[in-house]
Amino acid sequence: MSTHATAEATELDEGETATFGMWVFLATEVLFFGVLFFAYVMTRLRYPEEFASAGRHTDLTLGSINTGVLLTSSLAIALAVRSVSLGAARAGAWLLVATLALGAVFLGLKSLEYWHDYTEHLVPWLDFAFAPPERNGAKLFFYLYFVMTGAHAVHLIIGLSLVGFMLVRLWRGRIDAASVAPLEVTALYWHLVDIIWIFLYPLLYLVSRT
Amino acid sequence: MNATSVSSPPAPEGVPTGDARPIEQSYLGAGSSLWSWLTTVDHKRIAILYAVAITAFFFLGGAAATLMRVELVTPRGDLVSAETYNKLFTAHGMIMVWFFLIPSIPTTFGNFLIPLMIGARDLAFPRLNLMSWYVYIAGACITVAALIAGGVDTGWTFYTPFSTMFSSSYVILAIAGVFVVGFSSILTGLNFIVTVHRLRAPGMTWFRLPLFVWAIYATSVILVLATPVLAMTLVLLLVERVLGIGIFDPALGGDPLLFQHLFWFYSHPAVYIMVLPAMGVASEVITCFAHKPVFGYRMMAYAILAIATIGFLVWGHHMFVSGQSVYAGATFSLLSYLVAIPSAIKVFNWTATLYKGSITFEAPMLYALGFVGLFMLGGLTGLFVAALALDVHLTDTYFVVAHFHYIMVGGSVMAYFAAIHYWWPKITGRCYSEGWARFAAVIIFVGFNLTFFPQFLLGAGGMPRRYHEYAPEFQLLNVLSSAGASILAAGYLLPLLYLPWSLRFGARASGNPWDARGLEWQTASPPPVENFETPPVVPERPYDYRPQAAAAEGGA
Amino acid sequence: MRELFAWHVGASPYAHRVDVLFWTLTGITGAVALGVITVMAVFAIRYRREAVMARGPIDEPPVTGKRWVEICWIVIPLLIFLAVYVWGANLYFQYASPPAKTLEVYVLAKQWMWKVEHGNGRREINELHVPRGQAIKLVMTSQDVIHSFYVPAFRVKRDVLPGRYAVLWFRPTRSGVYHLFCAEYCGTDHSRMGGRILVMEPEDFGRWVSSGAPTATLAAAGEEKFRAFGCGGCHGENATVHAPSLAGIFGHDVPLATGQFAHVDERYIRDSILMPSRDIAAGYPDVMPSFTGRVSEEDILDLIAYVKSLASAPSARGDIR
Amino acid sequence: MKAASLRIYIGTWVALMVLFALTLASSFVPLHGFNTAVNVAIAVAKAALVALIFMRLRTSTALVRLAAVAGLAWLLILIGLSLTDFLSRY
Ligand code: HEA
Ligand code: HEA
Ligand code: HEC
Ligand code: CUA
Ligand SMILES: [Cu+2]
Repeated sequence: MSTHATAEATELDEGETATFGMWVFLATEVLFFGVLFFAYVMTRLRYPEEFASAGRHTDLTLGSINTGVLLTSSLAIALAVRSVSLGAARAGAWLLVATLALGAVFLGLKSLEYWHDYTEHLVPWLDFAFAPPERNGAKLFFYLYFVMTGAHAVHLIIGLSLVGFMLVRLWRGRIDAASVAPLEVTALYWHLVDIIWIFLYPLLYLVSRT
Repeated sequence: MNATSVSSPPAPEGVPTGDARPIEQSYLGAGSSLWSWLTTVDHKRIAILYAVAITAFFFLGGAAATLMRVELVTPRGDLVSAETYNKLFTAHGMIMVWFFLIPSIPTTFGNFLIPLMIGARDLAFPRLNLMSWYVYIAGACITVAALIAGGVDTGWTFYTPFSTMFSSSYVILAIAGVFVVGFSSILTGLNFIVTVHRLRAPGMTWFRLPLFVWAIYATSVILVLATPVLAMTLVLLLVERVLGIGIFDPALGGDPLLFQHLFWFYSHPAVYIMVLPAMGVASEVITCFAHKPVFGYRMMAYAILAIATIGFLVWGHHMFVSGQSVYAGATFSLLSYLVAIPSAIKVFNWTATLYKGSITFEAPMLYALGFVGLFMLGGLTGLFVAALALDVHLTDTYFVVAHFHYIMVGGSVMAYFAAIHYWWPKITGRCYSEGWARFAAVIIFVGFNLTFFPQFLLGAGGMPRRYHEYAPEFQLLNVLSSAGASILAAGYLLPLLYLPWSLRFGARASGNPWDARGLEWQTASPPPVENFETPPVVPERPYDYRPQAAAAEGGA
Repeated sequence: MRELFAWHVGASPYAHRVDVLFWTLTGITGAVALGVITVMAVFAIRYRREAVMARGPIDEPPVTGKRWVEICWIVIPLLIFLAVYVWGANLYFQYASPPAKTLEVYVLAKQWMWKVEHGNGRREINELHVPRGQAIKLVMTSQDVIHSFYVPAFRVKRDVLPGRYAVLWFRPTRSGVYHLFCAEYCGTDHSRMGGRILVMEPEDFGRWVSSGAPTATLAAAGEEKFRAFGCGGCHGENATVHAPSLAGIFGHDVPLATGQFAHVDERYIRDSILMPSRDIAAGYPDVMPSFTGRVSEEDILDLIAYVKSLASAPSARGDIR
Repeated sequence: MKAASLRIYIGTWVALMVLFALTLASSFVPLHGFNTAVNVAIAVAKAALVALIFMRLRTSTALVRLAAVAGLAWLLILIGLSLTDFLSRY
């Protein structure tokens, strides 16, 4: 995003403008996902038991590993921004590579998990495993599970492309300590996607594990 | 324009005035090929791109309305089939709301004027601005394709389970189009917010902003915070429709009221998206032609913010008979009355602005005064439907139809026309025929009232809305309404003739033909590409009008 | 003249109360609108630019209006609004709370007709006969999409949703024939989904409702179905399955296996039939099969009527509140 | 732009991991219906850490903080006011 500011706007101002713009965008993202959390709360209020028993069938191991992976990727990209703004472009590039790798691992594991869900008949619109008394509620749980994780995965893919793009620009020397704003803004987006997962994890994987 | 304003009177001291500059040297001369328009990142040119598209949609939506009104002349459904009628009001509502009225003032006048009014060179993200336009066009094409290919008969509200289980499959496409257009809204709103925060000229403090900027700013906040909710709700609707699983259909274990909550959480704030910019226009126009500072500037600004925020808390007033809990109904009704207070402030302050003014009645002023009166009537009838027990009787009748057309057509569309006439010389550098413009304003006002006032009576008498056929005792009022609609249509067609005519034959406009205040009038008409030759500095409050001086000069 | 106004005279005490509110509000808002428009017109003429007059200096501080004027026109409308709100809310609660003694009628909405079942089994379509002077309570559900039962003459309407029971009540006090409209858009023939409400003198109604040879009362039809679907096999007197007796439970609270209590109303019975495993009665095994897909909405209405008819029977279960 | 020290970043990550372990472990301890509350509280803490340190809200301007809070506040409006219906409907 280029910013033609008023004549006297400085580089620093432009960074601030971009950051503010991204935060406004993140607010819209919060509400975008917010609808899903809202739907989750209201539906769970209606089907507490069904959510509990359906929730036990999500893949806790993969979900937990992925949580660790994503939290670590957030650290990587935060450190990348830090390195670049301190002038260490090379270290920054490697940290971005790490971010990309962790993001890819997340998506890989997520796909594996979807595959397991498929083989265990947890996909509500295909031959669904749960029998009538719980069927309706469990269907809605898995419906929300797929919509929520699916929307999250789409965002992660967008995040990956942005990070990849930043890596290329860093490589070509288009980003340096003085013009770190685009990278910073990308990192903000990445962190938000991470925060969304922080909430998805307990709501989808930790329901009634006692 | 009338004699006084064409040869722009000597401005009071200290008020710099732009000149009439050769059109080739303005932003309009920066390129005339189609390609130069489609790739422009100049906010002024993008505004014109929007204006063209929006005008097309207004007449498309109006054509659907015209067909509906013709059908409703007789109680039997003799012109079109029931199915076609249902598709007509759905197309009418969807087009008018999402493709005309929501983008109308913000994307045209907001785009054109925000940078000019705050003394900036462009919006914060010019390329994003162009992208918003393309996203808007893409969404519009998708929806129009659905409406033409097979039509959608859900009503603009898409209530479940009708939309997910029973309506035709084109609903998928239509919803996808609305989803896409939502992103255009979000990006536009984001751009305005960042621009107003970051790019104000030196000296342009918050309380020196013109009220139009305040209004667009508040509108943008709503766009950014409400639209994502609609977007995700539509996604859920689509998934439910396609996969047959979902949280909205009781047959699947869902709850239809969940959908209604989500829809109105967006759509009630959206009605303020449609009226706040109109209020901003009214404040600019009335001060200019009363030649007086706006009464209670600060209170006007606060009222705008109050409407934008409280407006988010009242959505449940669309659900009083839906099966929502009565306690929730009581809460939402109370909050609806609270949101009416800032609107009341605005109406009274506009009136008070006239006091001891030095008033002239050029076309923009006629439209603006029409706006105030009709908005007030629409708003006051909002108080009827906000009263719980009255709404039980009036909901889903023509009373509601009349309520919102008074605000949206009588209010917002009137203000849109006020804006067109007020800023036309600035945008095009030409003057239109003042006589025709005033004539059209009067025709529209008369036609409008004849169209929609009878609908209040119909609604109070119990005629439900979305009715293709109706009980015979409602016929007389319906005939009156249809007659009014034809006058209204004629009124709307007039500007379509004399405005383009002025582009070729109109007199050249000076930089400040109305002797108005505000940065946009201090640059040339039309403005240069870079807006201001020297970056402006703002030394004073807005609306620095002096009625005594003007009257002494005008009355002499 | 009547045509120019299309007004339907109210036909119930509640309708009259709504009308008083309506006309009061019309008076207030009309006065306000007229006032504002008059003031605007006066200013517009008096302060037109040509008018030669001493306007004096602008007598207000730079960016604020006159404080006291602004406070006045915030506080006064607020008080009016609050009064109107309380008035409207008060009536709304009347609309939402049917009196204790009512004549119950079942209504089933579907695209695009209204099916009505009276307590004694008399059925009608797109018409509703009711006696004058008595409070009528409609228990309504929909078979497909959302509809809305609207009688302008009584100033009441209520959305009828699938999957749950909506209640609407009114007490007609003028006999006559009134419009019934579907007010919630429900598809192609939404505008034809109407009918008539016939308010009859009580004696005439009595005659009407017992004529037309109703086969059996609703409760009797329900009892018949109770046997046909095999409910009696478990819930009957000499059943071998350990299932709760349904006598005397309607309108009371029954204990659930979770330790909570559930209020037995139409919805609870419906859920018990369609989703028996959701709320398990305390002390009973979860063996009742779901009847989803086997019973129609009409069957359920009949079964409910039957269970209701047992409401006054003494309950054998000590744990009911 | 002030960059926080490496220690703070690593420390934050460690804290996140600890919270993550805590939330996972607590889920296996029966807390009489409070499991979800604990989980959500931990999630809020984790999100706050990410927002304050990684996203540097701690050192941001008031304007940026306002934008950050707005989305959340409006989501709470949506959920909160809707609950007046869903919790008192029957
Ligand atoms: C721009 C659009 C717009 C605006 C600004 C408004 C403004 C208001 N609306 Fe309206 N409304 C719609 C568009 C709009 N509405 C639409 C499209 C629908 C139908 C949607 C559908 O179902 O398809 C609708 C429906 C609607 C309903 C639901 C009706 C139903 O379906 O049953 C309600 C109920 O409360 C309502 C109330 C209000 C109120 C209280 C205001 C207030 O904000 C009005 C405030 C203004 C004033 C009050 C006037 C000025 C005040 C004074 C002069 C004060 C002095 C007065 C006194 C002292 C008495 N509206
Ligand atoms: C947002 C803005 C908006 C605007 C501007 C309008 C404008 C008009 N509306 Fe609309 N209306 C809605 C929003 C709007 N409406 C909504 C949201 C609904 C609810 C939909 C639903 O229930 O789902 C509705 C519903 C609605 C109904 C109720 C339908 C029903 O419930 O059965 C009616 C009936 O009279 C109506 C009439 C009109 C008329 C006569 C105009 C006039 O002002 C229109 C004037 C314009 C013209 C007349 C154009 C003139 C041009 C021509 C005639 C030329 C035609 C030429 C060519 C094809 C080249 N509208
Ligand atoms: C196989 C035996 C069986 C059949 C057949 C059966 N029920 Fe039941 N029903 C039960 C049992 C056992 C319970 C208690 C456990 C529970 O709540 O699910 C019960 C509970 C109920 C309840 C809730 C009572 C309470 O106190 O909570 C209702 C109402 C009911 N049944 C109605 C019906 C109707 C109507 C039918 C026929 C359409 C029917 N049942 C058929 C066994 C049966
Ligand atoms: Cu049934 Cu409309
Ligand atoms: Cu509303």
